[in-house]
Amino acid sequence: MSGKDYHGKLDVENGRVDLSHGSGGRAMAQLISGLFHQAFGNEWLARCNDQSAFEVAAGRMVMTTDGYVVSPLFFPGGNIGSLAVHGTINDVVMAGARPLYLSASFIIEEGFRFSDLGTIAQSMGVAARGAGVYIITGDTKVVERGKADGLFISTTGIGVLADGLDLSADKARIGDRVLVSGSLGDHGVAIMSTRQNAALQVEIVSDSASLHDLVAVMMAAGGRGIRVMRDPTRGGLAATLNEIAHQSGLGFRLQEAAIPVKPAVAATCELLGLDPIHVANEGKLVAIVAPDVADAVLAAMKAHPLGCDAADIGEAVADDHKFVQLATSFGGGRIVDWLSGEQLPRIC
Amino acid sequence: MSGKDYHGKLDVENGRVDLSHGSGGRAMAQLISGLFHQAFGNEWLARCNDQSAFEVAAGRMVMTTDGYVVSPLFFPGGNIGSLAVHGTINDVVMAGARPLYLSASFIIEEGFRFSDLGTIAQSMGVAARGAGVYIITGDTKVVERGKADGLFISTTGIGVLADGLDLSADKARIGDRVLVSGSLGDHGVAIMSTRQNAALQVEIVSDSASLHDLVAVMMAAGGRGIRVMRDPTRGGLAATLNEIAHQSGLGFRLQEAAIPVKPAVAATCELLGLDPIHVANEGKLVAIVAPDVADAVLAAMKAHPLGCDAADIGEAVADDHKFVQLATSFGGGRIVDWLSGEQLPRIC
Amino acid sequence: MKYADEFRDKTIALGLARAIGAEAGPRRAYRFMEFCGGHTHAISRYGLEELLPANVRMIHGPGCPVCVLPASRIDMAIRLVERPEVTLCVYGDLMRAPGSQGQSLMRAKALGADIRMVYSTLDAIRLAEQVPSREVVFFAIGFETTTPPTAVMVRIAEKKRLRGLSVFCNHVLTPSAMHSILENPKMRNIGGVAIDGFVGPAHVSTIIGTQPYEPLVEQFGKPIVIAGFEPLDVMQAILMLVRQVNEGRYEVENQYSRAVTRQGNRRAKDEVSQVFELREQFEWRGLGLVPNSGLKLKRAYAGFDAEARFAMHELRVADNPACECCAILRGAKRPVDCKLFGTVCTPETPIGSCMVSSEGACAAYWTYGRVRDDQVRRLS
Amino acid sequence: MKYADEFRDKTIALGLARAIGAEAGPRRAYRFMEFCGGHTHAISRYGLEELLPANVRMIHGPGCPVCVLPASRIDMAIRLVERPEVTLCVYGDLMRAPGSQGQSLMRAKALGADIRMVYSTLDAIRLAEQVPSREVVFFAIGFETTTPPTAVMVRIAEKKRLRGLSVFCNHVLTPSAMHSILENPKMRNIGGVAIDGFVGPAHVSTIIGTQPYEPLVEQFGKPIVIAGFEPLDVMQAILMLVRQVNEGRYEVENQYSRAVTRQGNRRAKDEVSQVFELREQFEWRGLGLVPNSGLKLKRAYAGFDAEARFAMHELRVADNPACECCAILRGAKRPVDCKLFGTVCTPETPIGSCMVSSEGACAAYWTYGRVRDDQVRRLS
Amino acid sequence: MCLSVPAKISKILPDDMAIVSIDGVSLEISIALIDELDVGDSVLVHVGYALSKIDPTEAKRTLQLLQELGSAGQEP
Amino acid sequence: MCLSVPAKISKILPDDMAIVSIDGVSLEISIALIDELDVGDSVLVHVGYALSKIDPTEAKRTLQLLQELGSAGQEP
Ligand code: SF4
Ligand code: SF4
Ligand SMILES: [Mg+2]
Ligand SMILES: [Mg+2]
Ligand SMILES: [Mg+2]
Ligand SMILES: [Mg+2]
Ligand SMILES: [Mg+2]
Ligand SMILES: [Mg+2]
Ligand SMILES: [Mg+2]
Ligand SMILES: [Mg+2]
Ligand SMILES: [Mg+2]
Ligand SMILES: [Mg+2]
Repeated sequence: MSGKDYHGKLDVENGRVDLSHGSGGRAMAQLISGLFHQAFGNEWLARCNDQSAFEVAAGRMVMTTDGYVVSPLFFPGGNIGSLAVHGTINDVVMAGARPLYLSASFIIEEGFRFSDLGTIAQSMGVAARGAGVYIITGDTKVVERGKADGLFISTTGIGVLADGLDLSADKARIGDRVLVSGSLGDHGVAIMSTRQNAALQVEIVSDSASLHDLVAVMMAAGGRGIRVMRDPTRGGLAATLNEIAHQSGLGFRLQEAAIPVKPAVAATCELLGLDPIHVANEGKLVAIVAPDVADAVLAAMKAHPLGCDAADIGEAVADDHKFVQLATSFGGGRIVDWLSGEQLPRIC
Repeated sequence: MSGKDYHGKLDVENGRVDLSHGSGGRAMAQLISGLFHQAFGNEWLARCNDQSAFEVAAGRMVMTTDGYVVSPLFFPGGNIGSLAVHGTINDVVMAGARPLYLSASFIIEEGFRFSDLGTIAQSMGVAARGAGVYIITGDTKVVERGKADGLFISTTGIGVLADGLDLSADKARIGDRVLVSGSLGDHGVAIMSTRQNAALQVEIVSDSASLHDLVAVMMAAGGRGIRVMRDPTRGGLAATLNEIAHQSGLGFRLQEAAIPVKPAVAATCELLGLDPIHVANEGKLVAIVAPDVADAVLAAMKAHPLGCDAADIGEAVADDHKFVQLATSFGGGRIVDWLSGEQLPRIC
Repeated sequence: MKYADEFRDKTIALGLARAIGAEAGPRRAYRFMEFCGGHTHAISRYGLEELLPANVRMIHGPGCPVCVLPASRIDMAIRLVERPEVTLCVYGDLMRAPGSQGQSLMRAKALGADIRMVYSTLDAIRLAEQVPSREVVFFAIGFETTTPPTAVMVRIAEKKRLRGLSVFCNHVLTPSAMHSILENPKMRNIGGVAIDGFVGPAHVSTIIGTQPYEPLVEQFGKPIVIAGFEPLDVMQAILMLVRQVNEGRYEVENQYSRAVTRQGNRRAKDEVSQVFELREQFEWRGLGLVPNSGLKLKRAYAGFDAEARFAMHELRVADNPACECCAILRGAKRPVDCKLFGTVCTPETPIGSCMVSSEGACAAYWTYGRVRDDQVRRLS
Repeated sequence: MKYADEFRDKTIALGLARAIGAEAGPRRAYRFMEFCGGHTHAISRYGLEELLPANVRMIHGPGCPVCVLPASRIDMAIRLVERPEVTLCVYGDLMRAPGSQGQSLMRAKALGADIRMVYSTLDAIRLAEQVPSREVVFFAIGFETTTPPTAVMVRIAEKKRLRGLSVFCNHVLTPSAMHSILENPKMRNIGGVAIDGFVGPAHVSTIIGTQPYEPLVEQFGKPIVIAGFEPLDVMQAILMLVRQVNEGRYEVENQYSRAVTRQGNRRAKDEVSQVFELREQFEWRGLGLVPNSGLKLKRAYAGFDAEARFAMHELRVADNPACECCAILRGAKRPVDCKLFGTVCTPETPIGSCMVSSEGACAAYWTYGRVRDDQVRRLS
Repeated sequence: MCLSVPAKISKILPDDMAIVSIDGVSLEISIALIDELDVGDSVLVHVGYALSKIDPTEAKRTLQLLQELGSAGQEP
Repeated sequence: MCLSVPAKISKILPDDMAIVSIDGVSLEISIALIDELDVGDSVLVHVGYALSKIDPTEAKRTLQLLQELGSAGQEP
C-alpha cells in the first residue's frame, strides 16, 4: 500500500507483531507497506491488489509450492526467508524452467519481533533479486502465541519451460549417469548443530542457494540429455533417488567413494549416528543424465561456483525392486533405503 | 506417489499425524499418496514431481496467495479446506481472470487426526472440481505439538485474463456504482458463534463459496464497465472500500439502508458490540462498476444463486480525504473507517 | 430486533430534529454532556450531530469505563499476569487500553501472558472450573451496570468453592463522577459556555434507578435526563433537556421508562452490596482521585480479592502531559483541541484513553467526526 | 577421522577376506553371533557379508538396548508421561520403540506428552536446571557402556540438589544375556547348527574389561573375541574366531587392545556401583526374565528413582505371538523366517522390536539385506 | 457504555439461567439479577446477564410520544 | 550398540568437562569417567562422555597386524 497518508511508521526496531497486524485493519496495512513492500519492492506489489497480473508467452509453465517451518529461523548460511526463496526457485528450475514470479504467505506468531521479520523479508528480497525473480503477491496472517513457531512461510513459484522440454522423474533411462552438484548434508548438519545445545559446534554453513544459474549452464551443456533434476532436500539423496527409482521403475547403483561429503558433516553424522545420504540439502541437485552428455554436464557443473564439488556418483540400472544400491568404499554393498520416519540421533 | 509397492495403507480412520509424516521418508509418501492424491487426484499430481507443468496460451495471467489459519477448522458452512480453495479462487476471479491451477502447502501439527485431514482434503477436492480448477502441486510439513494450531493451509492460485482486461483498484472513477453481491458478515459471525462457548447459538452458516461463475455472468453483463472487484474478507466491507479508496484516490458514499445484512448477523453484532461492515465474508464480492452498466450487472447478479441478495449500495465520489462515508438509515452521516486492530467484542 | 428497530425510525427522527430545532430556537446555545460513552457511540453511529441544530452541541463525557481507567491499573494488571500461575480474563475492549509506557494487555499477551477475552463473568466461571490448577483473575471494570454480574460471579465462586477464581476490582460509580465534574468550578463554565444539562445513562439506571441523581440536580441546578441508547431515545432526551432549560427547570427526568424506575433493580443492588463496599477514593483517568467513586470487595470476600491475594501494590502514574484527555473527559475541550490528535495519537498508537476505546471521545472523533472537524479546521 | 578411517581400508579388507576364506577353508561351516547391534550395523553398513565366504555366517544377537526393552517398559513410560507434571527425556532411538498396543513415545508425543529427545544425560541435567518446577525423568536404557553416564548424572543431580530430576532405569548387563543364550540347551544347537563363537562388543568392555567373559568361556566352551566397530575390527575378530575354532581353543581374546583392557575402566565401574545395584531379574524382549541382568538405583538414591517416586506399577505384557524376535534375538532364526517380515511388519509399522531400531536385526535386514534374501527366496 | 440488547426469554433453565433469542440468535444468559420472569418477557441483556425487564406498556407509550413529537416537528 | 566416536581432546574445562574435536566439529563432553587426560589425547566419546583413552601404540600395533593379515591374504 502506498498510503503514507493513512497509516504511520512501523517501529521496526522495537516493535512486535500482535493480533492486530493480521486483522485486515490499518495496523496490517502498515506492516505490509512498512516492511514487506519495502523489502520486496516491485511494481506488482505496489498496486496493492489481492492478486498480481503479468504477461506470459504461450507455452509450458511450471508451478511449485513449499512450506518452510525451519527451526531455528536463523542459522549459519541463511534464514527462513532466504531458504523459502531459494527452495522454491530450485523446485522451479529442477524442471528446467526459468523462474519468473513468487508468492509468499506468512503465518506469524503473535509477539514476533518486527526487527527479525524485517531481516527475513530483506533476505527474501535479496534472494529473489539475485535470481531475477519477483515476489509479486503475498499474504500475512497472525496467530495467537503458542499457535505457531515464530514464523512459517509458504512460497509458490512459477516459471516458463523452454519449448518441448519435459524433465520428469519418469524420464530416467537405464545407463543414465547420476550426478550430484556438491557435498551432501551441509544444510541438515548446520541446522542440527544449532538445534543441539551449545555443546556441539560445527564449522559448517547451510548450502542454501538458488540453483537457477547452475541449471542454466547444465542445460547449455547437456540439452535434452538431461532427463531428471531434483534437489535432495528432506530425506536427502536417499529419499530423492528412491523417489526417482519408483517413478521411473529403475534402480540405481552408486559408488560410495564418489559421493562428496565434507569431513565436518561426516563427523557430525558419526557423532549423532546419522547417515549423510539421509540429511537435507538446500543448494544441491541430483541430475540423471544420458551417458553421452554426462561428462560435458559434469564439466560444466564443476566450472560453476555452485557445482565445483560436483561428482558422477553412479548409474541407473534395470531393477525390478527399484532399489538404490551402494557399493561401499569398503568393498561391500548395501541398499540405500528411504528413511523410516524422522532421522533421529542414535546412541547405538 | 503411485507406489503401493513401497508403502502400506494409511489408517485414515484412527491414525494421527506424527513428525515422521513430515520428514521426507516413507511415512510422508504414504500420507501424500494415501490422502492428498486420493482427494485431489489429477494427472499432474500423479507424476509426483516437486513441481507441475502445464500449457498456457500467450497473454496475461494472475497469481495470488493466501494463508488460512481459521479456528475452528470446521465451521457451519465449510472447513479450512473448502475455505482455502474458495478464497484463493476468489482472489483470482476478482481480477476478472479464469482460475486454472492451485497449489496447496499444508503445515500440520503433530497429533492431527488423519480422519480430519481426510475430510478437509476431500472438501478441497470438491471445491476445486466445482470450479474446474486443479490442485497440481503441494507440500506437507509437520511441526511439533504446540507449534501450530492443528492445521494451516496456504493456497496459491493462477489464472488467465481475457485479452486486455485489467481490473485493479486504481481503475475506480467518480460516479461509479458500488455493488455488493449479498448479505455481509455471514462468515465472520458463523466463526464467532462457534468460537464463543456454547452459550451463543446463531442460525447462520459461512458464505464460503467460489465466485468464478458469478463473476462470469457479471463480466458478460458489464464487460469493461466493471472496473474493480474485490472480496471483502478480513476487515469486511469497510476495509475493502477504504483500500480501494486509497488506491484510486476517490471517496465512496454509501447508503446504509441499501447494505444487505441478515437479521441474525445484525443481532449477533449488536450483542457483541461489533459492526457487520467490519466482519469478514468469504463468498461475497464488491464491484465498482461504471454507472451505465450498473443496472445490467446488478440484474445479472440477482439472477445468479450467489448474487440473489446483491445490491447497489452507493457510489464513488471525489474526495481528497479518500473517506468512505455512510448515510445512515437514521438520516445522519458518518465515516466508515478501517478497523483499528482486531475487532474485539465490546461490553460498552 | 424488537424494542430497538422501532427506536431507529428515520421519519420520526427527522420530525424530532425539527422539533428540537424549533424549540431550541436561535436565541441561545445549548451545551449538553452525554456522560456515557454508549451515548457518544449512538450519536456517532447514527450521525445524530448532523440532525441537531448548530446551537445544540453535545459534549462527550467520561462515561466509558476503559477511558477512565488510569494507566496505573493497567500496569498493575500487566504486572499481575506476569506471574506464571495467573490467567487473566478481560472484556475485549480492555485489550488495547494503554498502560503508562504504551504497553497494553494485547502486547502483554503477544509477549506470552495468559490473557483470555471473555464476553461474560459466566465465561470466567467456566474457565476457572476447567483449569482448577490456575489462578484465574477476572479484570472487573465498568459502572453500576456491569458491577452486578461481577457480584454474582463472586457469589457463585463462593458457592462452588472455586478457590482459583478472584477479581481485580475496578468498578466505579456514575453519580460520583458526575459530582466531580460539577463541583469543579472551572468545569461548570469553560470558555464562557456552561454545561446546560446531562444525558444520563439508562443502563446504569436500570440498576440504581433515577433517584441517586436527585441530590446532584438539587445541588448544582443542572437538569439530567436518563435516556436509552437508541437514537430516538437520545433525541427525545435532548428535546427534554432543551425544554427544561427553556423552562428554567432542573429535574431528573426519565426518558427510558420502559426499563428504568426511580428505585432501580433491588435484587441487583442487594447482590452488589453483599460483595462490594466503597473505596475511600479511586483514581479516574482525566478526573484524578475522586472520593467514594470506586468499589472494592468486602472483607468477607477478601479471598476473592486479587489485590489482597497477590499483594498487588498500588501504583501511581502521571498522565502524559501533552494529552488533553483530562479536559476532554470533563467536557472542557474537544479532541481537535489536542495537539497530538491524529498525528502522534491515533487509534493504532493511542496516547490517552480517549483514543483507546472505540467509544472514547478521541476515537469516536477520529472514526466518525473527521470530515466535519476537518472542514471546521479549513474554515478557521 | 583418526582411529576410524584407517580401519575402513578397502585393500586391507579384501586381503583379510581372502585370509578368512583361506583359513576357514571349505571343510566346515562357521556360525558366529555378533552379540551387539553396533556390530550388526557395521556388518550391514559396510556390506561385510558380501566379503565373507559362504560358510561363515553371522547371526545377529540381542545386543541392541531398544530391541531388548520389553513392551511393558515402554507402556510404563507412556503411563508415566501422561502425568502432566512429567517431562520425559529419551535417547532418540527409543522414540519409535513399540509398546504393547503399537503405541510409541513418538505417538504419545503427538498426543501431547512432554517428551524431549536428548543426546546425553548432560542435556537432561541442563533441562532440569532450566525448568525446576517440572518433574524431569530420564528414560535410562543401555548396556554397561551407557550406564556410567547415567550414574554420573545422578551424582551431579545429588550434588546440585536437582530435586526435579529422576531416572527410569532400564540398564542391562551383557554377560548375563550371553549366559542366558548359552545356558538354554535349545539355543546352543538349533537346526543342527551350533553357534561357534561370539564377537563381543568392545565399547562394553572399555568399561567392564574382558574379564567378565572368562567364566562364560570356561563354562560353555565357546570362544569370544572382543572387537571394535570399524569394519576391519570386525573382520579381524572373525578371523580370530575362525582360528580359535580351527585350533579347538575357546578363549576370551581382545581385538580392541587400543581401548580395552582386561580390567576395564575402574573409575566408571566405581560410579556405577555407587549408584546402582543388581535387580534379581529383568525382562528382556526375546529372552524373557533373565536373572541378575538388570540394574536399579540403590536405596541411597531412591529419591532419584522414578519407579519409586511415581509409584510406577510393574506391567507384564505378552509378546506378539506371531513375532519371531524371540528366536531371532537368540540367533535361532533369521528375519526372513518370520511370516510378518516385510509384509505386516515394516520399519513404518514395526511389530517386534527387531524392526524398531535401525540396528534391530529385522530393520537391518529390511534396509540392507533385502536383495540377497530376495535372491535366496527366489532360488529356494 | 454498558452495551445492552433487548431480547426475549424463550426458555427458563435451572440455576437462574435462561435462553433468550433475538432474530435467529439464541444466547444462554443468567437471570440471577431479575426477580420474576416468564417465557415471552423481554429483558435487557448486558455481558450475559439480564439487567431488567422491559415494560411493554411503557415502551408503547414512549413510542407513541416519539411519534407525536416527530409529527409535531414534521413539515406540513 | 553404544555408538562411540574417537575424538581428540582440544581443551580441558573445569568440572570434569572438556572440548573434543573431530574434523571441524567440536563437542563439549564430560570426562568424569576418565582418570587422567591431557590435551592431544584421543578418547572414545559415547553419549557426551569420554569412555576411555585410546592407546596410540596399541592402535598402531593393531593396524600393523591388520596390514600383515591383509597382505598375507592378498592375491600374489
Ligand atoms: S488525541 Fe490522544 S493524546 Fe490527545 S486528548 Fe485524545 S487521547 Fe489524549
Ligand atoms: S519381522 Fe517384525 S514381527 Fe517378524 S521377527 Fe522381526 S520384528 Fe518380529
Ligand atoms: Mg515444492
Ligand atoms: Mg522443495
Ligand atoms: Mg490475503
Ligand atoms: Mg551448536
Ligand atoms: Mg524439490
Ligand atoms: Mg491473496
Ligand atoms: Mg484473499
Ligand atoms: Mg515440498
Ligand atoms: Mg456456539
Ligand atoms: Mg481478496
